[in-house]
Amino acid sequence: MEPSTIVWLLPVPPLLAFFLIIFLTNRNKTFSHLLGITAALLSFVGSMVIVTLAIRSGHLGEEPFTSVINWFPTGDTWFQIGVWVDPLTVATLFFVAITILMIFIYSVGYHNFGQPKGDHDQPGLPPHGATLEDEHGHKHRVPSIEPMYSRFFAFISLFAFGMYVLVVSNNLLTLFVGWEIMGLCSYLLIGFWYAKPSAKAAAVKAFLTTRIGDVVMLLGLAYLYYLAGSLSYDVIFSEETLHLLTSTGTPFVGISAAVLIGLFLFFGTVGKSAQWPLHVWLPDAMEGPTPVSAMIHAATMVSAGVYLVIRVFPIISAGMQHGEPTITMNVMAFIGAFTGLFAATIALAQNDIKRVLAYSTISQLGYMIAAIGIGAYVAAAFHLFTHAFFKALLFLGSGSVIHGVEHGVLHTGEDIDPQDMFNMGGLRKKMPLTFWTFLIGGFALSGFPFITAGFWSKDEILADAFAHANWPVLIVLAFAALLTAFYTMRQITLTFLGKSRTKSAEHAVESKWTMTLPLVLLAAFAIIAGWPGIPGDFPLIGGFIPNFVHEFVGETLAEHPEAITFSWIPLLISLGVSLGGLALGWWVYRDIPAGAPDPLEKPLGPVYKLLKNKYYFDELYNYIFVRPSLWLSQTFTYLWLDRKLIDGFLHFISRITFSLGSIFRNYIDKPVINGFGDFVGESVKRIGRTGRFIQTGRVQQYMVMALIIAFGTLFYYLFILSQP
Amino acid sequence: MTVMQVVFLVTAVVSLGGAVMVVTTRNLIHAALWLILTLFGVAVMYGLLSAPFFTVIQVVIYIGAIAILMIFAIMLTRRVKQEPGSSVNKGWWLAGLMALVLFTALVWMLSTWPGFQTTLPELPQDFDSIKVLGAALVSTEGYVIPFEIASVLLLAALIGSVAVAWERKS
Amino acid sequence: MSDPVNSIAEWLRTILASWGLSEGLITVILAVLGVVILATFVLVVDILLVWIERKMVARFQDRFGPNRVGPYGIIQPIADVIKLLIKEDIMPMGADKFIFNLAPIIALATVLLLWAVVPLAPTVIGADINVAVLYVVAIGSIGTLGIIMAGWASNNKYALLGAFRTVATMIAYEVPMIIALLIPVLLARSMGMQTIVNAQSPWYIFIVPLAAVILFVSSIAELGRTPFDISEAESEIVAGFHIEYTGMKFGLFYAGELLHALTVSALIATIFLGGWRGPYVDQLPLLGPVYLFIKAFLVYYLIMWVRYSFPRVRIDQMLGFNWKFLTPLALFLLIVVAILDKAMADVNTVWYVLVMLGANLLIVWGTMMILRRYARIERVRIAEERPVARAPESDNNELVGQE
Amino acid sequence: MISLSYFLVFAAALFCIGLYGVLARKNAIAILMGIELMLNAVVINLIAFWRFRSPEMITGQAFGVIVFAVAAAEVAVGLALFIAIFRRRNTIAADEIDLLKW
Repeated sequence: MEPSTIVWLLPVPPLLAFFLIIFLTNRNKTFSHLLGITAALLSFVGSMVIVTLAIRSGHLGEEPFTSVINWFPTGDTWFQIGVWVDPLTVATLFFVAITILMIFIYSVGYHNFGQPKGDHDQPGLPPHGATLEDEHGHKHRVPSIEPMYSRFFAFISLFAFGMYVLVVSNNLLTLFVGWEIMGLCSYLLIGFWYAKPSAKAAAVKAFLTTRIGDVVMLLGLAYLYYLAGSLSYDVIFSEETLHLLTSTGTPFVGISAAVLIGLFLFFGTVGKSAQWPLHVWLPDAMEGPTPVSAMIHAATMVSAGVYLVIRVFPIISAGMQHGEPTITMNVMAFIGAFTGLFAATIALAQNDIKRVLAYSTISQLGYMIAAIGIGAYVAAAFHLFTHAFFKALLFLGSGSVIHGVEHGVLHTGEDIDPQDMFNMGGLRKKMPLTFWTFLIGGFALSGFPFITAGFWSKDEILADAFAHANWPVLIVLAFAALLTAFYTMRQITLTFLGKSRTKSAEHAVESKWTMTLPLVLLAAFAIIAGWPGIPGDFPLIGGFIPNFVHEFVGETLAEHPEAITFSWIPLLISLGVSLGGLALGWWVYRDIPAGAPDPLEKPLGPVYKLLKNKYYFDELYNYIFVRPSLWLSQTFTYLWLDRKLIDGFLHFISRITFSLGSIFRNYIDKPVINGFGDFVGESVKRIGRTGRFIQTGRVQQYMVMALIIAFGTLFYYLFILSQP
Repeated sequence: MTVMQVVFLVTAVVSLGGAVMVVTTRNLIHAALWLILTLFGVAVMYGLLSAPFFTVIQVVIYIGAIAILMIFAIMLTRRVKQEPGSSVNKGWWLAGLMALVLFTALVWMLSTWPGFQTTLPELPQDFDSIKVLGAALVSTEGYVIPFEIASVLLLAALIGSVAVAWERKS
Repeated sequence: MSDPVNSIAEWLRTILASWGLSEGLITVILAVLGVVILATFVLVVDILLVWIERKMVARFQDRFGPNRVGPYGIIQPIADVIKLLIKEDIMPMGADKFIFNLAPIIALATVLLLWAVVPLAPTVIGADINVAVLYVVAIGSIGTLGIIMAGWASNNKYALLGAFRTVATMIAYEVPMIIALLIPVLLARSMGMQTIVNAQSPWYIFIVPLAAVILFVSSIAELGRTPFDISEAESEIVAGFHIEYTGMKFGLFYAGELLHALTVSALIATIFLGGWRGPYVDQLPLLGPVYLFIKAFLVYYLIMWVRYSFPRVRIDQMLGFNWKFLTPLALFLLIVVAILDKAMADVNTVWYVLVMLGANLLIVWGTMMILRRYARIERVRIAEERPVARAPESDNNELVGQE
Repeated sequence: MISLSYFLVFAAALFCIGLYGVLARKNAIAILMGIELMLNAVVINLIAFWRFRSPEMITGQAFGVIVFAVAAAEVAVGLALFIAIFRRRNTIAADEIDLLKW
């Protein structure tokens, strides 16, 4: 089989699984999850085959696996779609396939497969637990199975389909299709527990916010198609097209088409990857089930945004001369770095275990965007790669924690929020596997030196910033990294270390193997995923493994980026910020008694309140956008324009029409037309009443009559008509 | 008068007499037995027309199956041995008139047809009508489609009659 | 002397011709003569059959059987006939006289008519028509008519019930019988009896034994003999359709039944056992009838064996057996044989026979497996607890479901 | 010598007798018998035309076979219907089965 054939087949199993679950197996939970996992496994195996083939092919950058078919005619040419596997795709495919499979397996445990049905669970609400009675008559409450279990697997299958389409497509249009499918799925999944008002609102918010980015991105696509005549990668990234784009002017002074398109596409990323100012939807999206959070916020959807900007890097960097960043890149560097710091500060003051992770995701994505903004293309891809593993790990780990605490809540009957870190503590002993994997993930996120993958990728970004002498970015990112390490340690300390602060935390239990197995596997990846990216000239350990990421992913670009030379300064910075942040985090939060406030609250004062309320961005947006548009629609458009002006006019017309109608009715319709109609009807009725006696219901009489008529007709034709 | 003519005439008289009895006898069982006689006469007619296959299947199907099924049905649907009242309906004279008119018309029209008096042609040498018929019924050049449709019809009738006559236990 | 029957016919033909009779008339006279001779012969054999049957049943039941009249009681049937002839002929009240009298005649006549197509020797056969196999079926259905006439005309509810049962079973068992008959027709590519006999090298029972078994079973059902004699089941409907018949009219039914069994045996012998075929029959055609009757009596013996060994089945079992087992099996066998026959058009005879035989045995084996399964299910079903009828008021639970 | 006219007239007579039976008899089974007579007449015609007009072509016989099949099917369904009607209405007189009227 040709590699490209396999690539074509990659998105198919999840799609099939989606339809099969929806149409056939939705009543049977076992079949549904088997279908979903089988599909994910098939795609996973296919992806690994592709990855192996790609690595062995040696010069994938020049000759990607590609295959093209005609889709729809555009004038006298065809719009072509196809698949495209180059090193960037391979790297993305690798982590996407693994994380998706892990999340599928994890969902089985997370949704309590094998547990009894809930006592009063209903679709649209999270399971409330079931009461079991053992042989001694003791009643105890246990977690109950998700009522919409099959639906969940259908949705995440569709989601996986969208992601695979996005990754393997060879043009921006099918990429956009996959992008939008994921948008839809994220809406459906965030609002999975649709009976919860908060989940419903979060779903709508996520959908609308990302929509803003998508519309702008579509504008960019349209403009690009208008200029280049195609959206296929090999066309739009060719020398001629890039030259054409840079040389075409736009109505905005001093901005070339390339810059405009780049900004438009980047804005799509801002929406999808939750960058400032469109970051508001992502923390709210935590209302969805945890596997969804992991799927959307770690592995797939938000990385899709970064993937897009890495993919269109040739356009973004078009016109770059002598290493001078373009306008687009400057904008990206600014937004990325700003978001990185901004989100990290918010994360400091959050108590919800998942929200902390959400802000950390925003922050890390900002990192990547900033890296691209300074031209560190490979470093961004590398960080994307490692981040996917450890962030998925962290989310799944947090899900496991929540699950454990929920178990405790069910057991004790306490009325507490199982997601609040201040209600936890001391879980290290209760959930050892979760603790160790979470620790590895957290250290990777903080960039714990040398061991974890996060260190290498983050270090590379800092090193790049240093090499490009981009001091503001370097400083901001370094500070953000410090904060990251701090709040990560805060999270770990609050959750796992110290003593249990509630009874529920005391009764927490380790999750099932379906949940912990993905954790262990992902933890392994959170460590080894960094090794292929160790710089070759790193002291002592550099050079054991060739800097694979740099060689391989860098091939994607026409001109290979220069490998930066090793320098001690960024290394020391990253060592300092990570270890410092971790130490500080542990020191501040090492011993919090139950019910105590956050130790940062007093020293920071009003700033803490600002951070806790996320800089009042939700309120700001509410005030600037939501309320005015509500006013516009409710008061202005509905009451004034619609009810008064348009309706008034219409009522006037209707009154005239009505009187005209009654004239017609009384003087034409009733006497003339109705009279005629009644006459016809009455006549038919009278004839029928007279003639119905012919129908006696006796078959033989009918036959005799038919014969008489037949004979008469025959007689007429033979003897009368045929007479000359 | 050849032997064949004698046989024909005897058979014709017996069959037609039987047929008249079929439509006039009040006792339905007797009518059915007369029907069998008539069908037997028709079988002989097929023999005279050198169609032995039809002779035999006339006996198998009409006498062996149809007539016996009818007797069966008569016995199943009979409450008293003799139904009271007339065995014909009120319009019987009109029906008889129709039959007479039809017969006259048919004979008159046939007699004006030039092929009416066709004499018996010799059958070709070594002509095995069963072989030819069998081959024609299943050959794609012949009548395989009508044949198959007839098979499907029989199957449908089988299922249909079972479904119709099924006594549902309430 | 190679062909005595035809030689005698030729001789008579010349004598009659010398009397100045026309050609057609001679043919008719000779045919009538042949019919009379054959019918007389088989009717005499029929009388003998009474003795054979009674002797046999006695042996099966560990008795002596008739042994008073003549040596080994061989004159006993004659005595029986005389008794029947001098018995009072009773006409039941309300009977349909004509039909009542016609029925036994039809019952015996149809059996005799069957002999018209049984080939006695290579050159001796009543009528070698090319639809002989269908003819057998047709005449069989007229026999059904005789029974139904008897049952209806007797004006007796037992007789009518017997007739009903007969009709139901006969129409049903005609289906596997025709299908089983189709298989030799398919192999011989003709429905003519002589052609079928001539085509049998080896005998068809060695090629399609299963078809022979199916024909045998359905023939027993058509005959209405035990285990399929529900049309005259004594314990249920006394004597069935001939309950009202007395004297020689009953005798005709009785004779017809016995002779029918022999006739069917002869037909099975003709179709599956090679008919008149045997050693030296080419040199001495008179051996043909001898071989045929030996084979026919062999089959007849089998029929008797079955009759006196098996208990009677219920009517629903009998019809179920036919529709759910025999007919599908026969159809399946027909399809298999047709396909194999077409596939092995150019294979030599030895292989052809071996493959056909193998296929038959395979089907038998498969059928046995299926039957075993079915029987197991059936045993479980019968063994399981069933509701027990009880008096309406009684709420005594101990009565229910006693193990 | 026997000619085609013999058979045609015979068939016509049989057909008309059957027709009378169909039109005049009260009992539904008797009507069915009339239909059988008519069908038989038709088959006689088919066979006679085959024998006299084109003995080398088998068309007449082939259609005869099909008419037989149709007749068998018709009787099976017809009798089943009559039995079903009899169960429900306790009669199979054709002029009493007249619910389908004004």
